[in-house]
Amino acid sequence: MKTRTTLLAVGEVLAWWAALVVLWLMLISTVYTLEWVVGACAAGVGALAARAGRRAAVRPR
Amino acid sequence: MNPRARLWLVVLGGGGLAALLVAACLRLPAFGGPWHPYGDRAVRAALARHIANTIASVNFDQRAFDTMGEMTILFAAVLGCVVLLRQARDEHRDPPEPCEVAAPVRRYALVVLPIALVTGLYVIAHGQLSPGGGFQGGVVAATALHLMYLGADYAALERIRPVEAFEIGDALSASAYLVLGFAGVLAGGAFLANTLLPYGTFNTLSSGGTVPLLNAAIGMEVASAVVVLLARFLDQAVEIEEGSGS
Amino acid sequence: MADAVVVVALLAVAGLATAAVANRDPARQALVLAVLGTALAVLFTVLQAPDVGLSQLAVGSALTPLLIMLSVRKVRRRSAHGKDSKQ
Amino acid sequence: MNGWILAATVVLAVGLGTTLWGVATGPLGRRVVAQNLSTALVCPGLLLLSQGYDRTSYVDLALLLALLGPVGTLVFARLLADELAEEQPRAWGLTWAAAGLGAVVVAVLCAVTGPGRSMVKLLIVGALLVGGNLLASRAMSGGFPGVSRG
Repeated sequence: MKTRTTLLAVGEVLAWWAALVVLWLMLISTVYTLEWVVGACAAGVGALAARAGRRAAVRPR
Repeated sequence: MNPRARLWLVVLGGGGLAALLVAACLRLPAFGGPWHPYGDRAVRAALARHIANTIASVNFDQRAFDTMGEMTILFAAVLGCVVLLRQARDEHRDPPEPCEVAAPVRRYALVVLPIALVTGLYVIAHGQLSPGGGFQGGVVAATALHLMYLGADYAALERIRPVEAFEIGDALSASAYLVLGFAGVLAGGAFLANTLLPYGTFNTLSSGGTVPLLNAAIGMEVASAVVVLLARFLDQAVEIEEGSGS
Repeated sequence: MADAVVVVALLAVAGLATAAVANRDPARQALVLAVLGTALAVLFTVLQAPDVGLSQLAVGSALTPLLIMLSVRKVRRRSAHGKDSKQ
Repeated sequence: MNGWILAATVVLAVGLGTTLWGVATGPLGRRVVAQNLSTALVCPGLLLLSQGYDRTSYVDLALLLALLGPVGTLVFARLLADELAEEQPRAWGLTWAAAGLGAVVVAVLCAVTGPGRSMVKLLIVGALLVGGNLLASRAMSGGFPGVSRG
Protein backbone atom coordinates (compact mmCIF):
# COMPACT_ATOMS: atom_id res chain seq x y z
CA MET A 1 0.00 0.00 0.00
CA LYS A 2 2.84 2.38 0.98
CA THR A 3 4.90 1.54 -2.13
CA ARG A 4 1.79 1.94 -4.27
CA THR A 5 1.21 5.54 -3.06
CA THR A 6 4.90 6.38 -3.51
CA LEU A 7 4.84 4.97 -7.04
CA LEU A 8 1.70 6.95 -7.85
CA ALA A 9 3.25 10.15 -6.49
CA VAL A 10 6.47 9.66 -8.46
CA GLY A 11 4.46 8.86 -11.57
CA GLU A 12 2.38 12.01 -11.18
CA VAL A 13 5.46 14.22 -10.80
CA LEU A 14 7.19 12.52 -13.73
CA ALA A 15 4.16 12.91 -15.99
CA TRP A 16 3.91 16.62 -15.17
CA TRP A 17 7.67 17.00 -15.64
CA ALA A 18 7.58 15.41 -19.09
CA ALA A 19 4.60 17.52 -20.16
CA LEU A 20 6.25 20.73 -18.92
CA VAL A 21 9.57 19.93 -20.64
CA VAL A 22 7.60 19.53 -23.88
CA LEU A 23 5.87 22.88 -23.18
CA TRP A 24 9.28 24.53 -22.63
CA LEU A 25 10.61 23.09 -25.91
CA MET A 26 7.59 24.51 -27.73
CA LEU A 27 8.06 27.99 -26.22
CA ILE A 28 11.74 28.43 -27.13
CA SER A 29 13.07 29.22 -30.61
CA THR A 30 16.33 27.24 -30.86
CA VAL A 31 17.21 24.04 -29.00
CA TYR A 32 20.66 23.37 -27.51
CA THR A 33 22.11 21.68 -24.44
CA LEU A 34 21.89 24.56 -21.95
CA GLU A 35 18.28 25.13 -22.99
CA TRP A 36 17.53 21.47 -22.17
CA VAL A 37 19.18 21.83 -18.74
CA VAL A 38 17.36 25.06 -17.80
CA GLY A 39 14.08 23.72 -19.21
CA ALA A 40 14.39 20.48 -17.23
CA CYS A 41 15.01 22.43 -14.00
CA ALA A 42 12.07 24.81 -14.61
CA ALA A 43 9.82 21.86 -15.47
CA GLY A 44 10.93 20.17 -12.26
CA VAL A 45 9.86 23.18 -10.22
CA GLY A 46 6.56 23.26 -12.11
CA ALA A 47 5.94 19.52 -11.62
CA LEU A 48 6.56 19.75 -7.86
CA ALA A 49 4.24 22.78 -7.67
CA ALA A 50 1.59 20.88 -9.62
CA ARG A 51 1.66 17.95 -7.20
CA ALA A 52 1.79 20.21 -4.12
CA GLY A 53 -1.15 22.21 -5.49
CA ARG A 54 -3.27 19.13 -6.19
CA ARG A 55 -2.59 17.73 -2.72
CA ALA A 56 -3.35 21.09 -1.07
CA ALA A 57 -6.62 21.49 -2.97
CA VAL A 58 -7.96 18.15 -1.75
CA ARG A 59 -9.53 19.19 1.51
CA PRO A 60 -8.43 17.20 4.56
CA ARG A 61 -11.63 15.95 6.15
CA MET B 1 -8.28 77.49 2.71
CA ASN B 2 -11.81 77.84 1.36
CA PRO B 3 -12.97 75.78 -1.64
CA ARG B 4 -12.89 78.79 -3.94
CA ALA B 5 -9.23 79.56 -3.26
CA ARG B 6 -8.41 75.88 -3.60
CA LEU B 7 -10.09 75.77 -7.01
CA TRP B 8 -8.10 78.80 -8.12
CA LEU B 9 -4.88 77.15 -6.94
CA VAL B 10 -5.69 73.99 -8.93
CA VAL B 11 -6.57 76.04 -12.03
CA LEU B 12 -3.33 78.00 -11.72
CA GLY B 13 -1.14 74.96 -11.17
CA GLY B 14 -2.87 72.84 -13.80
CA GLY B 15 -2.81 75.66 -16.32
CA GLY B 16 0.88 76.27 -15.75
CA LEU B 17 1.68 72.57 -16.08
CA ALA B 18 -0.38 72.32 -19.27
CA ALA B 19 1.37 75.36 -20.79
CA LEU B 20 4.80 73.90 -19.96
CA LEU B 21 3.85 70.50 -21.39
CA VAL B 22 2.57 72.05 -24.63
CA ALA B 23 5.76 74.14 -24.91
CA ALA B 24 7.85 70.98 -24.38
CA CYS B 25 5.79 69.00 -26.92
CA LEU B 26 6.38 71.63 -29.60
CA ARG B 27 10.15 71.14 -29.28
CA LEU B 28 9.99 67.30 -29.45
CA PRO B 29 11.45 65.53 -32.52
CA ALA B 30 8.75 64.36 -34.97
CA PHE B 31 7.01 61.00 -34.35
CA GLY B 32 8.73 58.02 -35.98
CA GLY B 33 11.71 59.93 -37.37
CA PRO B 34 14.98 58.26 -38.44
CA TRP B 35 17.21 60.06 -35.88
CA HIS B 36 17.79 57.93 -32.75
CA PRO B 37 21.08 58.98 -31.13
CA TYR B 38 20.51 57.06 -27.89
CA GLY B 39 19.02 54.00 -29.58
CA ASP B 40 21.94 53.62 -31.99
CA ARG B 41 24.50 53.78 -29.20
CA ALA B 42 22.54 51.41 -26.94
CA VAL B 43 22.17 48.85 -29.74
CA ARG B 44 25.88 49.07 -30.56
CA ALA B 45 26.83 48.54 -26.89
CA ALA B 46 24.38 45.61 -26.59
CA LEU B 47 25.73 43.88 -29.70
CA ALA B 48 29.31 44.38 -28.50
CA ARG B 49 28.41 42.32 -25.42
CA HIS B 50 26.49 39.65 -27.36
CA ILE B 51 23.06 40.57 -25.94
CA ALA B 52 20.18 40.04 -28.36
CA ASN B 53 17.57 42.11 -26.47
CA THR B 54 18.86 45.67 -26.18
CA ILE B 55 16.37 46.45 -23.41
CA ALA B 56 17.95 43.76 -21.21
CA SER B 57 21.37 45.23 -21.99
CA VAL B 58 20.16 48.69 -20.91
CA ASN B 59 18.51 47.33 -17.75
CA PHE B 60 21.19 44.95 -16.50
CA ASP B 61 24.41 46.25 -18.08
CA GLN B 62 24.40 49.88 -19.20
CA ARG B 63 21.99 51.01 -16.47
CA ALA B 64 22.42 48.18 -13.96
CA PHE B 65 22.80 50.72 -11.17
CA ASP B 66 19.34 52.18 -11.93
CA THR B 67 17.88 48.68 -11.77
CA MET B 68 19.46 48.28 -8.34
CA GLY B 69 17.63 51.44 -7.28
CA GLU B 70 14.33 50.08 -8.61
CA MET B 71 14.90 46.79 -6.82
CA THR B 72 15.55 48.72 -3.59
CA ILE B 73 12.30 50.66 -4.07
CA LEU B 74 10.32 47.43 -4.48
CA PHE B 75 12.10 45.88 -1.48
CA ALA B 76 11.40 48.93 0.70
CA ALA B 77 7.78 49.12 -0.47
CA VAL B 78 7.14 45.48 0.43
CA LEU B 79 8.93 45.94 3.76
CA GLY B 80 6.68 48.93 4.47
CA CYS B 81 3.58 46.88 3.64
CA VAL B 82 4.71 44.04 5.90
CA VAL B 83 5.16 46.50 8.78
CA LEU B 84 1.89 48.38 8.15
CA LEU B 85 -0.31 45.32 7.57
CA ARG B 86 0.94 43.25 10.50
CA GLN B 87 -1.52 41.91 13.02
CA ALA B 88 -2.12 44.70 15.55
CA ARG B 89 -2.62 44.13 19.28
CA ASP B 90 -6.39 44.72 19.10
CA GLU B 91 -6.87 42.26 16.24
CA HIS B 92 -7.17 38.49 16.18
CA ARG B 93 -6.90 35.81 13.54
CA ASP B 94 -10.07 34.06 12.50
CA PRO B 95 -9.25 31.25 10.05
CA PRO B 96 -11.68 31.43 7.10
CA GLU B 97 -14.13 28.61 6.53
CA PRO B 98 -13.22 26.29 3.67
CA CYS B 99 -15.16 27.38 0.63
CA GLU B 100 -16.89 25.63 -2.18
CA VAL B 101 -15.58 26.08 -5.71
CA ALA B 102 -17.18 24.60 -8.83
CA ALA B 103 -15.25 21.55 -10.07
CA PRO B 104 -14.27 22.95 -13.50
CA VAL B 105 -12.81 26.09 -11.91
CA ARG B 106 -10.74 24.00 -9.51
CA ARG B 107 -9.48 21.76 -12.33
CA TYR B 108 -8.59 24.79 -14.46
CA ALA B 109 -6.61 26.36 -11.60
CA LEU B 110 -4.72 23.12 -10.90
CA VAL B 111 -3.79 22.68 -14.60
CA VAL B 112 -2.89 26.30 -15.32
CA LEU B 113 -0.80 26.77 -12.12
CA PRO B 114 2.22 24.73 -13.35
CA ILE B 115 1.85 26.05 -16.91
CA ALA B 116 1.89 29.66 -15.72
CA LEU B 117 4.80 28.94 -13.37
CA VAL B 118 6.91 27.43 -16.17
CA THR B 119 5.94 30.29 -18.49
CA GLY B 120 7.10 32.78 -15.85
CA LEU B 121 10.43 30.95 -15.53
CA TYR B 122 10.70 30.92 -19.35
CA VAL B 123 10.19 34.70 -19.46
CA ILE B 124 12.86 35.19 -16.76
CA ALA B 125 15.37 32.85 -18.41
CA HIS B 126 14.99 34.43 -21.87
CA GLY B 127 15.19 38.03 -20.64
CA GLN B 128 18.29 38.84 -22.66
CA LEU B 129 17.05 37.02 -25.79
CA SER B 130 13.40 38.04 -26.30
CA PRO B 131 10.99 40.56 -24.74
CA GLY B 132 10.64 39.92 -21.04
CA GLY B 133 13.00 39.63 -18.11
CA GLY B 134 13.16 39.24 -14.39
CA PHE B 135 10.37 41.62 -13.47
CA GLN B 136 7.78 40.34 -15.94
CA GLY B 137 8.53 36.67 -15.36
CA GLY B 138 8.69 37.09 -11.61
CA VAL B 139 5.23 38.66 -11.50
CA VAL B 140 3.80 35.86 -13.68
CA ALA B 141 5.35 33.13 -11.51
CA ALA B 142 4.04 34.78 -8.32
CA THR B 143 0.57 35.24 -9.81
CA ALA B 144 0.56 31.55 -10.77
CA LEU B 145 0.81 30.48 -7.12
CA HIS B 146 -2.27 32.54 -6.25
CA LEU B 147 -4.38 30.40 -8.56
CA MET B 148 -4.59 28.18 -5.48
CA TYR B 149 -6.57 30.92 -3.71
CA LEU B 150 -8.84 31.43 -6.73
CA GLY B 151 -9.33 27.75 -7.51
CA ALA B 152 -9.48 26.32 -4.00
CA ASP B 153 -9.33 28.44 -0.85
CA TYR B 154 -6.96 30.40 1.34
CA ALA B 155 -5.96 27.39 3.44
CA ALA B 156 -4.86 25.55 0.28
CA LEU B 157 -2.75 28.53 -0.79
CA GLU B 158 -1.12 28.68 2.64
CA ARG B 159 -0.24 25.00 2.41
CA ILE B 160 1.84 25.43 -0.77
CA ARG B 161 3.26 28.87 0.06
CA PRO B 162 5.48 29.15 3.16
CA VAL B 163 5.70 32.95 3.52
CA GLU B 164 8.86 32.82 5.66
CA ALA B 165 10.72 31.02 2.87
CA PHE B 166 9.69 33.71 0.40
CA GLU B 167 10.77 36.46 2.81
CA ILE B 168 14.20 34.83 3.04
CA GLY B 169 14.28 34.38 -0.73
CA ASP B 170 13.46 38.06 -1.19
CA ALA B 171 16.37 39.16 1.00
CA LEU B 172 18.76 36.57 -0.47
CA SER B 173 18.10 37.52 -4.08
CA ALA B 174 18.34 41.25 -3.30
CA SER B 175 21.74 40.65 -1.71
CA ALA B 176 22.74 38.38 -4.63
CA TYR B 177 22.35 41.41 -6.91
CA LEU B 178 24.64 43.46 -4.65
CA VAL B 179 27.17 40.62 -4.37
CA LEU B 180 27.33 40.39 -8.17
CA GLY B 181 27.93 44.15 -8.25
CA PHE B 182 30.75 43.96 -5.69
CA ALA B 183 32.24 40.99 -7.55
CA GLY B 184 32.90 43.44 -10.38
CA VAL B 185 34.82 45.67 -7.94
CA LEU B 186 36.83 42.74 -6.56
CA ALA B 187 37.73 41.65 -10.09
CA GLY B 188 39.34 45.04 -10.63
CA GLY B 189 36.50 46.77 -12.47
CA ALA B 190 33.71 49.08 -11.32
CA PHE B 191 30.57 48.33 -9.28
CA LEU B 192 28.18 46.26 -11.46
CA ALA B 193 30.60 46.45 -14.41
CA ASN B 194 29.96 43.64 -16.89
CA THR B 195 33.59 42.55 -17.20
CA LEU B 196 33.47 39.51 -14.97
CA LEU B 197 32.36 36.67 -17.23
CA PRO B 198 32.95 35.81 -20.90
CA TYR B 199 30.24 37.22 -23.18
CA GLY B 200 29.46 33.82 -24.74
CA THR B 201 27.76 33.01 -28.05
CA PHE B 202 25.26 35.58 -29.34
CA ASN B 203 21.57 34.64 -28.84
CA THR B 204 22.06 31.82 -26.34
CA LEU B 205 21.07 31.58 -22.68
CA SER B 206 24.67 32.03 -21.51
CA SER B 207 25.37 35.16 -23.58
CA GLY B 208 25.95 38.59 -22.09
CA GLY B 209 28.31 38.01 -19.16
CA THR B 210 26.62 38.86 -15.84
CA VAL B 211 23.33 39.94 -17.48
CA PRO B 212 21.56 36.54 -17.15
CA LEU B 213 22.67 36.26 -13.51
CA LEU B 214 21.45 39.75 -12.57
CA ASN B 215 18.26 38.98 -14.48
CA ALA B 216 17.70 35.78 -12.51
CA ALA B 217 18.35 37.62 -9.22
CA ILE B 218 15.76 40.25 -10.12
CA GLY B 219 13.29 37.54 -11.18
CA MET B 220 13.58 35.76 -7.84
CA GLU B 221 13.42 39.06 -5.93
CA VAL B 222 10.26 40.20 -7.71
CA ALA B 223 8.53 36.82 -7.42
CA SER B 224 9.25 36.61 -3.67
CA ALA B 225 8.33 40.26 -3.09
CA VAL B 226 4.96 39.86 -4.86
CA VAL B 227 4.19 36.68 -2.91
CA VAL B 228 5.01 38.38 0.42
CA LEU B 229 3.00 41.48 -0.53
CA LEU B 230 -0.06 39.46 -1.55
CA ALA B 231 0.28 37.33 1.59
CA ARG B 232 -0.08 40.45 3.77
CA PHE B 233 -3.05 41.69 1.74
CA LEU B 234 -4.73 38.27 1.89
CA ASP B 235 -4.11 38.02 5.64
CA GLN B 236 -5.82 41.37 6.15
CA ALA B 237 -8.68 40.68 3.74
CA VAL B 238 -9.47 37.11 4.79
CA GLU B 239 -8.11 36.27 8.22
CA ILE B 240 -7.46 39.22 10.50
CA GLU B 241 -10.50 40.50 12.36
CA GLU B 242 -10.89 43.51 14.60
CA GLY B 243 -11.29 42.97 18.32
CA SER B 244 -8.88 40.94 20.44
CA GLY B 245 -10.76 37.68 20.09
CA SER B 246 -13.88 36.37 21.76
CA MET C 1 -2.26 54.89 -42.75
CA ALA C 2 0.33 52.73 -40.99
CA ASP C 3 -0.31 54.69 -37.80
CA ALA C 4 -4.02 53.78 -37.71
CA VAL C 5 -3.39 51.07 -35.14
CA VAL C 6 -1.48 53.57 -32.96
CA VAL C 7 -4.45 55.95 -33.15
CA VAL C 8 -6.85 53.14 -32.19
CA ALA C 9 -4.71 52.18 -29.19
CA LEU C 10 -4.33 55.80 -28.07
CA LEU C 11 -8.09 56.44 -28.31
CA ALA C 12 -8.85 53.27 -26.35
CA VAL C 13 -6.38 54.23 -23.61
CA ALA C 14 -7.80 57.77 -23.41
CA GLY C 15 -11.39 56.49 -23.25
CA LEU C 16 -10.68 53.79 -20.67
CA ALA C 17 -8.61 56.12 -18.48
CA THR C 18 -11.45 58.64 -18.50
CA ALA C 19 -13.94 55.88 -17.65
CA ALA C 20 -11.72 54.73 -14.76
CA VAL C 21 -11.75 58.24 -13.32
CA ALA C 22 -15.46 58.78 -13.95
CA ASN C 23 -16.52 55.67 -12.02
CA ARG C 24 -16.95 56.15 -8.27
CA ASP C 25 -17.27 52.56 -7.02
CA PRO C 26 -13.82 50.96 -6.39
CA ALA C 27 -14.90 47.51 -7.65
CA ARG C 28 -16.07 48.99 -10.96
CA GLN C 29 -12.93 51.10 -11.16
CA ALA C 30 -10.87 47.92 -10.77
CA LEU C 31 -12.77 46.35 -13.70
CA VAL C 32 -12.08 49.37 -15.93
CA LEU C 33 -8.46 49.37 -14.74
CA ALA C 34 -8.02 45.72 -15.78
CA VAL C 35 -9.22 46.52 -19.32
CA LEU C 36 -7.08 49.69 -19.33
CA GLY C 37 -4.09 47.47 -18.56
CA THR C 38 -4.62 45.37 -21.69
CA ALA C 39 -5.21 48.52 -23.79
CA LEU C 40 -1.93 50.00 -22.51
CA ALA C 41 -0.16 46.73 -23.37
CA VAL C 42 -1.50 47.03 -26.93
CA LEU C 43 -0.32 50.66 -27.10
CA PHE C 44 3.20 49.72 -25.96
CA THR C 45 3.26 46.86 -28.49
CA VAL C 46 2.31 49.05 -31.46
CA LEU C 47 4.93 51.58 -30.32
CA GLN C 48 7.46 48.69 -30.57
CA ALA C 49 8.11 48.45 -26.82
CA PRO C 50 7.13 44.82 -26.10
CA ASP C 51 9.17 44.69 -22.87
CA VAL C 52 7.09 47.45 -21.33
CA GLY C 53 3.96 45.84 -22.78
CA LEU C 54 4.83 42.57 -21.06
CA SER C 55 5.36 44.38 -17.74
CA GLN C 56 1.98 46.06 -18.12
CA LEU C 57 0.27 42.76 -18.96
CA ALA C 58 1.91 40.94 -16.06
CA VAL C 59 0.99 43.60 -13.51
CA GLY C 60 -2.27 44.96 -14.90
CA SER C 61 -4.24 41.85 -15.85
CA ALA C 62 -4.29 39.92 -12.57
CA LEU C 63 -2.06 41.44 -9.86
CA THR C 64 -3.53 44.97 -9.63
CA PRO C 65 -7.17 43.74 -9.69
CA LEU C 66 -6.35 41.24 -6.96
CA LEU C 67 -4.73 43.90 -4.73
CA ILE C 68 -7.61 46.35 -5.25
CA MET C 69 -10.35 43.77 -4.71
CA LEU C 70 -8.68 42.45 -1.54
CA SER C 71 -8.55 46.02 -0.17
CA VAL C 72 -12.23 46.50 -1.08
CA ARG C 73 -13.12 43.28 0.70
CA LYS C 74 -11.23 44.34 3.84
CA VAL C 75 -12.96 47.74 3.92
CA ARG C 76 -16.40 46.19 3.37
CA ARG C 77 -15.83 43.58 6.07
CA ARG C 78 -14.70 46.26 8.50
CA SER C 79 -17.80 48.39 7.90
CA ALA C 80 -20.08 45.34 8.19
CA HIS C 81 -18.30 44.43 11.43
CA GLY C 82 -18.80 47.97 12.76
CA LYS C 83 -22.54 47.77 12.04
CA ASP C 84 -22.85 44.42 13.81
CA SER C 85 -21.19 45.66 16.97
CA LYS C 86 -23.40 48.74 17.11
CA GLN C 87 -26.61 46.76 16.89
CA MET D 1 0.97 48.67 -43.69
CA ASN D 2 0.17 45.09 -44.57
CA GLY D 3 -3.02 43.06 -44.37
CA TRP D 4 -2.12 41.56 -41.00
CA ILE D 5 -1.79 44.95 -39.31
CA LEU D 6 -5.01 46.10 -40.99
CA ALA D 7 -6.80 43.02 -39.64
CA ALA D 8 -5.26 43.64 -36.20
CA THR D 9 -6.44 47.28 -36.33
CA VAL D 10 -10.00 46.19 -37.10
CA VAL D 11 -10.02 43.51 -34.39
CA LEU D 12 -8.53 45.86 -31.79
CA ALA D 13 -10.82 48.77 -32.71
CA VAL D 14 -13.95 46.61 -32.47
CA GLY D 15 -12.70 44.73 -29.41
CA LEU D 16 -11.48 47.68 -27.37
CA GLY D 17 -14.44 49.82 -28.46
CA THR D 18 -17.10 47.33 -27.40
CA THR D 19 -15.35 46.45 -24.16
CA LEU D 20 -14.90 50.13 -23.33
CA TRP D 21 -18.63 50.62 -23.74
CA GLY D 22 -19.45 47.42 -21.86
CA VAL D 23 -17.11 47.94 -18.94
CA ALA D 24 -17.95 51.61 -18.34
CA THR D 25 -21.76 51.38 -18.28
CA GLY D 26 -24.52 49.15 -17.03
CA PRO D 27 -24.87 46.71 -14.12
CA LEU D 28 -21.90 44.99 -12.49
CA GLY D 29 -22.52 41.66 -14.22
CA ARG D 30 -22.28 43.19 -17.67
CA ARG D 31 -19.01 44.87 -16.73
CA VAL D 32 -17.42 41.60 -15.64
CA VAL D 33 -18.54 40.00 -18.92
CA ALA D 34 -16.96 42.91 -20.83
CA GLN D 35 -13.71 42.52 -18.88
CA ASN D 36 -13.63 38.83 -19.81
CA LEU D 37 -14.32 39.65 -23.48
CA SER D 38 -11.48 42.19 -23.55
CA THR D 39 -8.99 39.32 -23.12
CA ALA D 40 -10.70 37.23 -25.78
CA LEU D 41 -10.68 40.08 -28.31
CA VAL D 42 -7.30 41.73 -27.61
CA CYS D 43 -5.31 38.46 -27.63
CA PRO D 44 -6.12 37.67 -31.32
CA GLY D 45 -5.21 41.30 -32.10
CA LEU D 46 -1.79 40.83 -30.48
CA LEU D 47 -1.25 37.60 -32.45
CA LEU D 48 -2.10 39.39 -35.71
CA LEU D 49 0.27 42.24 -34.78
CA SER D 50 3.12 39.79 -34.17
CA GLN D 51 2.51 38.33 -37.64
CA GLY D 52 2.20 41.81 -39.15
CA TYR D 53 5.50 43.04 -37.69
CA ASP D 54 7.01 39.64 -38.60
CA ARG D 55 8.42 39.18 -35.08
CA THR D 56 7.75 35.76 -33.58
CA SER D 57 8.92 36.89 -30.14
CA TYR D 58 5.85 39.16 -29.88
CA VAL D 59 3.78 35.96 -29.52
CA ASP D 60 4.95 35.97 -25.88
CA LEU D 61 2.65 38.95 -25.24
CA ALA D 62 -0.37 37.01 -26.49
CA LEU D 63 0.76 33.99 -24.47
CA LEU D 64 0.90 36.01 -21.26
CA LEU D 65 -2.46 37.63 -21.93
CA ALA D 66 -4.06 34.25 -22.67
CA LEU D 67 -2.67 32.93 -19.37
CA LEU D 68 -3.33 35.90 -17.08
CA GLY D 69 -6.47 37.46 -18.59
CA PRO D 70 -8.80 34.64 -17.44
CA VAL D 71 -7.01 34.69 -14.05
CA GLY D 72 -7.97 38.37 -13.74
CA THR D 73 -11.60 37.51 -14.52
CA LEU D 74 -11.46 34.74 -11.90
CA VAL D 75 -10.31 37.36 -9.36
CA PHE D 76 -13.45 39.38 -10.01
CA ALA D 77 -15.70 36.31 -10.16
CA ARG D 78 -14.36 35.17 -6.80
CA LEU D 79 -14.26 38.45 -4.89
CA LEU D 80 -17.55 39.77 -6.30
CA ALA D 81 -19.27 36.38 -5.96
CA ASP D 82 -22.05 37.77 -3.73
CA GLU D 83 -23.06 40.53 -6.14
CA LEU D 84 -22.74 38.30 -9.20
CA ALA D 85 -24.84 35.56 -7.58
CA GLU D 86 -27.85 37.91 -7.70
CA GLU D 87 -27.31 38.90 -11.32
CA GLN D 88 -26.06 35.59 -12.77
CA PRO D 89 -24.47 37.29 -15.80
CA ARG D 90 -24.71 35.13 -18.89
CA ALA D 91 -23.51 36.08 -22.33
CA TRP D 92 -22.87 32.74 -23.95
CA GLY D 93 -23.53 34.06 -27.47
CA LEU D 94 -20.87 36.75 -27.12
CA THR D 95 -18.47 34.40 -25.34
CA TRP D 96 -18.69 31.76 -28.07
CA ALA D 97 -18.36 34.43 -30.76
CA ALA D 98 -15.16 35.75 -29.13
CA ALA D 99 -13.87 32.20 -28.69
CA GLY D 100 -14.63 31.56 -32.37
CA LEU D 101 -12.69 34.68 -33.37
CA GLY D 102 -9.69 33.49 -31.35
CA ALA D 103 -9.89 30.01 -32.91
CA VAL D 104 -10.15 31.42 -36.45
CA VAL D 105 -7.18 33.77 -35.98
CA VAL D 106 -5.05 31.00 -34.48
CA ALA D 107 -6.04 28.61 -37.31
CA VAL D 108 -5.16 31.17 -40.02
CA LEU D 109 -1.82 31.99 -38.39
CA CYS D 110 -1.06 28.27 -38.03
CA ALA D 111 -1.78 27.77 -41.74
CA VAL D 112 0.61 30.63 -42.59
CA THR D 113 3.33 29.46 -40.18
CA GLY D 114 3.35 25.88 -41.37
CA PRO D 115 4.09 22.82 -39.23
CA GLY D 116 6.78 23.22 -36.60
CA ARG D 117 7.33 24.22 -33.01
CA SER D 118 6.13 27.78 -33.55
CA MET D 119 2.83 26.37 -34.81
CA VAL D 120 2.47 24.31 -31.63
CA LYS D 121 3.18 27.47 -29.61
CA LEU D 122 0.35 29.24 -31.44
CA LEU D 123 -1.93 26.28 -30.74
CA ILE D 124 -1.00 26.42 -27.03
CA VAL D 125 -1.88 30.13 -26.95
CA GLY D 126 -5.18 29.40 -28.69
CA ALA D 127 -6.07 26.56 -26.33
CA LEU D 128 -5.24 28.64 -23.24
CA LEU D 129 -7.23 31.59 -24.60
CA VAL D 130 -10.39 29.71 -25.60
CA GLY D 131 -10.32 27.38 -22.59
CA GLY D 132 -9.63 30.20 -20.17
CA ASN D 133 -12.40 32.40 -21.50
CA LEU D 134 -15.06 29.69 -21.51
CA LEU D 135 -14.02 28.71 -17.98
CA ALA D 136 -14.07 32.31 -16.75
CA SER D 137 -17.57 32.73 -18.21
CA ARG D 138 -18.64 29.61 -16.37
CA ALA D 139 -17.00 30.86 -13.15
CA MET D 140 -18.81 34.19 -13.10
CA SER D 141 -22.24 32.58 -13.30
CA GLY D 142 -22.15 30.40 -10.23
CA GLY D 143 -18.56 29.16 -10.19
CA PHE D 144 -18.17 30.04 -6.52
CA PRO D 145 -21.35 28.86 -4.82
CA GLY D 146 -20.04 29.02 -1.26
CA VAL D 147 -17.55 31.85 -0.85
CA SER D 148 -19.45 34.30 1.28
CA ARG D 149 -16.42 34.44 3.57
CA GLY D 150 -12.86 33.38 2.80
